[in-house]
Amino acid sequence: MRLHVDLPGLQLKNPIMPASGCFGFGEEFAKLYDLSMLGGIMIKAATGESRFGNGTPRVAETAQGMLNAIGLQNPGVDAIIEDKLPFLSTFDTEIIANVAGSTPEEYIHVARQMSADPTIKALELNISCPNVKCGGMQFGTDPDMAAELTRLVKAASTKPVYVKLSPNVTSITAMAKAVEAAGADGITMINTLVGMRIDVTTGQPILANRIGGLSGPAVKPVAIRMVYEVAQAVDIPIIGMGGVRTVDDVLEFIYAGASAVAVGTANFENPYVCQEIIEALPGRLDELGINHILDIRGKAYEQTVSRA
Amino acid sequence: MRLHVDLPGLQLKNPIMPASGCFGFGEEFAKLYDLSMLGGIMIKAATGESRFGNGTPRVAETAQGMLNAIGLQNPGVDAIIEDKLPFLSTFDTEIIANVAGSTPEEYIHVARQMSADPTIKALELNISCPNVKCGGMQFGTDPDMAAELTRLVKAASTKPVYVKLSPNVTSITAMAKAVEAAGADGITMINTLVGMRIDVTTGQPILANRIGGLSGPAVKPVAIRMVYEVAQAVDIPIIGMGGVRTVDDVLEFIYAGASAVAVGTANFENPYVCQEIIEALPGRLDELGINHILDIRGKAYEQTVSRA
Amino acid sequence: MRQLATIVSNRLIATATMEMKVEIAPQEVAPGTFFHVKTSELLRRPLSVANVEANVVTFLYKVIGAGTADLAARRTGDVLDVLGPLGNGFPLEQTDKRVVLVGGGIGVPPLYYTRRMLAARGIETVAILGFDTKTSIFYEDAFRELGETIITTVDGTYGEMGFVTGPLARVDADVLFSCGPEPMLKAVAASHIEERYLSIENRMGCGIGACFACVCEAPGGYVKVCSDGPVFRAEEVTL
Amino acid sequence: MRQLATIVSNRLIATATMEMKVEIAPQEVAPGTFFHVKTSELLRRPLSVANVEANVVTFLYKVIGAGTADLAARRTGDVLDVLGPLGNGFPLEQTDKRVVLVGGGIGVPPLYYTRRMLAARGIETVAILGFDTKTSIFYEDAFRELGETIITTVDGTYGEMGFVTGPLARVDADVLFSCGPEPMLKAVAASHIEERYLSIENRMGCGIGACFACVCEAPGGYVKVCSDGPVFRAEEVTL
Ligand SMILES: Cc1cc2nc3c(=O)[nH]c(=O)nc-3n(C[C@H](O)[C@H](O)[C@H](O)COP(=O)(O)OP(=O)(O)OC[C@H]3O[C@@H](n4cnc5c(N)ncnc54)[C@H](O)[C@@H]3O)c2cc1C
Ligand SMILES: Cc1cc2nc3c(=O)[nH]c(=O)nc-3n(C[C@H](O)[C@H](O)[C@H](O)COP(=O)(O)OP(=O)(O)OC[C@H]3O[C@@H](n4cnc5c(N)ncnc54)[C@H](O)[C@@H]3O)c2cc1C
Ligand SMILES: Cc1cc2nc3c(=O)[nH]c(=O)nc-3n(C[C@H](O)[C@H](O)[C@H](O)COP(=O)(O)O)c2cc1C
Ligand SMILES: Cc1cc2nc3c(=O)[nH]c(=O)nc-3n(C[C@H](O)[C@H](O)[C@H](O)COP(=O)(O)O)c2cc1C
Ligand code: FES
Ligand code: FES
Repeated sequence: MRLHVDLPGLQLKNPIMPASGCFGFGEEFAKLYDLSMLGGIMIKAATGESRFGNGTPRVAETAQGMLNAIGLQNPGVDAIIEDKLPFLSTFDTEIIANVAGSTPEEYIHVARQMSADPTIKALELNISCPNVKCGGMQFGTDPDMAAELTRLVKAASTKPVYVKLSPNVTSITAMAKAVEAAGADGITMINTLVGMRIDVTTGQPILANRIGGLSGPAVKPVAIRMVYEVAQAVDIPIIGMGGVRTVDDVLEFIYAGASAVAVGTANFENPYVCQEIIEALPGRLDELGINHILDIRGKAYEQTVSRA
Repeated sequence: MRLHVDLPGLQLKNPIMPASGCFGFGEEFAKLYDLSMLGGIMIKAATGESRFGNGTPRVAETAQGMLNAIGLQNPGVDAIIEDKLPFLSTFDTEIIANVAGSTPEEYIHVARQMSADPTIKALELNISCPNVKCGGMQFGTDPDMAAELTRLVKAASTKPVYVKLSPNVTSITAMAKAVEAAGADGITMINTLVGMRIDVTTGQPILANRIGGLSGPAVKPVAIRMVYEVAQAVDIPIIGMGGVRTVDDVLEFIYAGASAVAVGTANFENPYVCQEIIEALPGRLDELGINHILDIRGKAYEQTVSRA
Repeated sequence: MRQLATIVSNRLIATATMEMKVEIAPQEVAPGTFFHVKTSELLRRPLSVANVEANVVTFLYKVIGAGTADLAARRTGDVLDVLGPLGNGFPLEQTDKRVVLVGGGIGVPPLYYTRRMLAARGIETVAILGFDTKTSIFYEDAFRELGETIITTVDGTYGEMGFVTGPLARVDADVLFSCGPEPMLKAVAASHIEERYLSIENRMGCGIGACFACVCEAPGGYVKVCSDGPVFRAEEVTL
Repeated sequence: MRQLATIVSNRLIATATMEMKVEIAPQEVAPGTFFHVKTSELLRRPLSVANVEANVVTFLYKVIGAGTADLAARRTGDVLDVLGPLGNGFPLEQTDKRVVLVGGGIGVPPLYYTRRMLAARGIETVAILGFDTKTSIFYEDAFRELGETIITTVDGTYGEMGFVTGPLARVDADVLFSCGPEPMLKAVAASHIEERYLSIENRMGCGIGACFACVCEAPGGYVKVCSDGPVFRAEEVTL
């Protein structure tokens, strides 16, 4: 019970879940370990219709990070509900649907369909994907547009809505406050930082899409800082992510103010990483003298320690 | 001559210079190699009066990056002019003064003093330092404030003014266009990304200042993307920086649209890094069939290659 | 699926080309599959299975960037984190057919193990191996032991001068197995051989089918190189 | 100043404590100075000189995080990128004075080389070395060979139970050289010994005085640990 976390719509047996887009719909990882051990699963983004996504190369490596420009490839919301959710429903874990689109209407459609499925416990509103021409990022960098979209999706959804914030903004707290005021039940953060790599032998960007989203350990300090700021600015819970690969990374996010943590890129380096973190958590809490994992939530700002 | 780069106020024998704050006033590095080999030197930020800066720890390591919160420690503009510039004037390289402050008046004062010294060939207007309570960042994240400060400093300076942009903004091109319209002669970018690390044994941020600026290889993809965007949005030259440690990193920045490159954090990993890059450049240009280094400037966006 | 493999040997066998042998747990490893190998870098590196003898897997790899440079620095006794075998390899049920193997550069490795497995089934094969230059050639004798082997070099410093497509035009076979750079694959995909199987390379994220990094256009939509491939019938992919 | 040093040996000598010997180019290395050592991580790691014999420098280091863990994995024959010697060490011109050396935990290393150099000048010293527990103790015999050596352990598993300040109160000396954790340095800085020199630790960037990461408050303003120190007179710094 020391790992149990209760969030709107989500009864997490532990605060660890794979991040959207880094775990597909769970099928591949289910061959490696029992998905029922996960706190939850954030499934890959769904759009109204199926999408092929961007050209390849779609990934490029950077120093302790990676750029991706998958471009929301997915079979479309109906196919996901029909083909993917039945399999996911066989596991004892909370499934969170990642909702994307190019227009408010598409977002609303996906949210309505997804939230109607009993397997889905909450929605994650993806207003921050940097890799698609229309939609995504624009909603994610303007507080008013983000709030409006949140309102529309909240109205369409029968399940709690978590809004996923983009770090590519001047004021992350302004974004967070805007979506909170618009009715968001929670915040997930951060999505990827927009970046580029150029191949010096061709002089051209490595990604076919030219720009892509930076993730992995490289971005963790930015993610921690943003969670730390947002946790002090809003009253809704935060699911933190960005560069998590170890149990101590998880604790860092919770100290910063997150109530749960998602793991993205690290699943590529080590497909067993979520399992390993979950197994390592109790021992690490013992070592640090922490009883319940949420006992330390926000302690990085709540408790001020005198310094030399 | 294939490395020579002409910029407003600066005749660079090569496009490599140490970045501000990572090279002090050159004294320590002068013991290691002849500073006359450098294209230029961007000296540490100067404020009106001497400043002690933040408490320690002032640095924290991250995955292929580091956070710093030095807090503009410096002896003040008058002491720099008296004690540091005479030594720097003995080298055959272009000295660029980094101008900081808490108020417009302080910026103007520093700019006036610095630009009056014959050793200084250009100013770098530091509107983007995330580690000081007053000034710095605010000027660097609001286009109108940045433009206004640029105008004031331009009016006070007898030398060209380069404005150093903060990456912590929603639209880097809006910032760049604003300072260009206000009369900036060039842009230097990027300063550090705001980040944080938390010590899980104490639950507190490692830096005494809590937040700090992220630099090093981890941020390079963000820097490259921003240079690529800004180079297409403005007509003034860009000195690019952020994570440069190899000769190929330099070429990446120039392909993205920079005319010269500064090296910061890498000087800590390898204090000879600028010398080594400068020595390696001609051979690498030969290998890649590049005649003059600026032949490739902006080629990442100018030349569009067809892709599968 | 993930395991710690002990390095048995790791040596230079041609220009910038290394042969690494690692000991893995006893298991089936099909020709044409690959392992996703952890290096000093963040993402894993896909490397084809070049051979399997008892529990020892051979990788033949070219030193390209940071990941393969890190591998090249490993020594006997070091332990390597590998994920695999992954993907689907070459079909071996060609019992009464004549098979030609066409490899280019660092696409040659998977064809060696494939040829050995075909030979074990009594299937006769011709191999056409293309390299840049003489010093890049590796495993020539090993291939020759298994049957007719034609070597081409782009600069003519050894074997036939030119590309693999030259000798391929003269070969009479029913089935083609190929691995190599994309231009070569495009050329052999258009060859006269009836049944053509190609092993495709693409930048990967997960290596197991979850991230959609490695997709390749296909007539019906797309395929994932890591989990649907890396070996495809030529008709299944749009190169 | 930067050089590639070949590792001569690297072995565990106490709980999580390693002794590494590296061969450097012939040069003067003063006691109390340090090297800034490149590891797998971005920033270098400062390590004190624990000994010098001919061209071989000894480091004694505790495995704390990723940087020291990487060092611990290096083997004989590997090459280490080191920058140094850096900083200013302990003053050795104490000819007619009695010197007490006070070290705590991983602050003990620089005192060994310092004691050897003092002994070489015929200066008699007393050493007080504090450790957490018996299994953390290292270099006890080496210290005893050079004179009176008092060991304390916090848990009393060896030597005197408690902190170094216990025995220090009983010692009669003119000069104190100390290195160890900050609380210990604060305590010894307040001791009765007249001339007190402290070696200070702080997180570093450049290690050569250029970045202002390592500053320490001082009565006149500040000092830089890396280039003004790491050894200071107690009056020169505000702990
Ligand atoms: C299924 C498969 C099997 C392969 N088998 C072999 C083999 O047996 N021998 C061999 O030498 N090479 C093989 N390759 C290519 C090998 O994976 C790359 O050469 C290697 O990843 C380069 O890594 P690096 O760090 O040295 O280079 P870098 O260029 O620094 O790598 C940067 C990134 O690009 C990726 N990348 C670079 N080149 C390729 C490439 N050609 N294919 C896929 N990703 C690439 C890397 O994996 C990494 O993520 C195979 C590739 C695939 C997809
Ligand atoms: C002048 C000087 C001499 C030193 N001599 C020794 C020695 O002889 N033996 C020894 O075991 N240790 C010594 N230390 C401490 C040693 O530098 C740290 O233990 C080491 O840097 C930890 O690195 P890490 O990667 O294992 O730990 P991490 O905690 O992962 O390191 C993260 C960052 O914090 C820095 N850091 C962590 N602890 C310290 C510390 N105590 N002092 C300074 N920076 C720190 C690291 O350098 C790195 O930048 C010395 C420190 C200084 C300043
Ligand atoms: C290959 C890849 C695909 C992704 N796809 C999605 C997606 O479909 N929807 C989404 O909201 N985020 C997506 N993300 C972002 C991640 O969910 C996560 O926010 C980000 O990668 C930061 O976490 P990490 O550093 O642990 O990867 C994707 C990330 C990667 C690397
Ligand atoms: C320790 C440190 C101190 C810095 N001080 C300054 C400064 O005084 N003024 C300034 O404009 N930038 C300062 N910077 C930012 C650098 O000049 C540079 O913009 C940034 O570090 C990105 O480059 P890099 O990744 O090569 O370090 C500092 C950076 C570091 C790491
Ligand atoms: S590499 Fe992830 S789907 Fe193929
Ligand atoms: S570490 Fe840079 S000044 Fe001391």
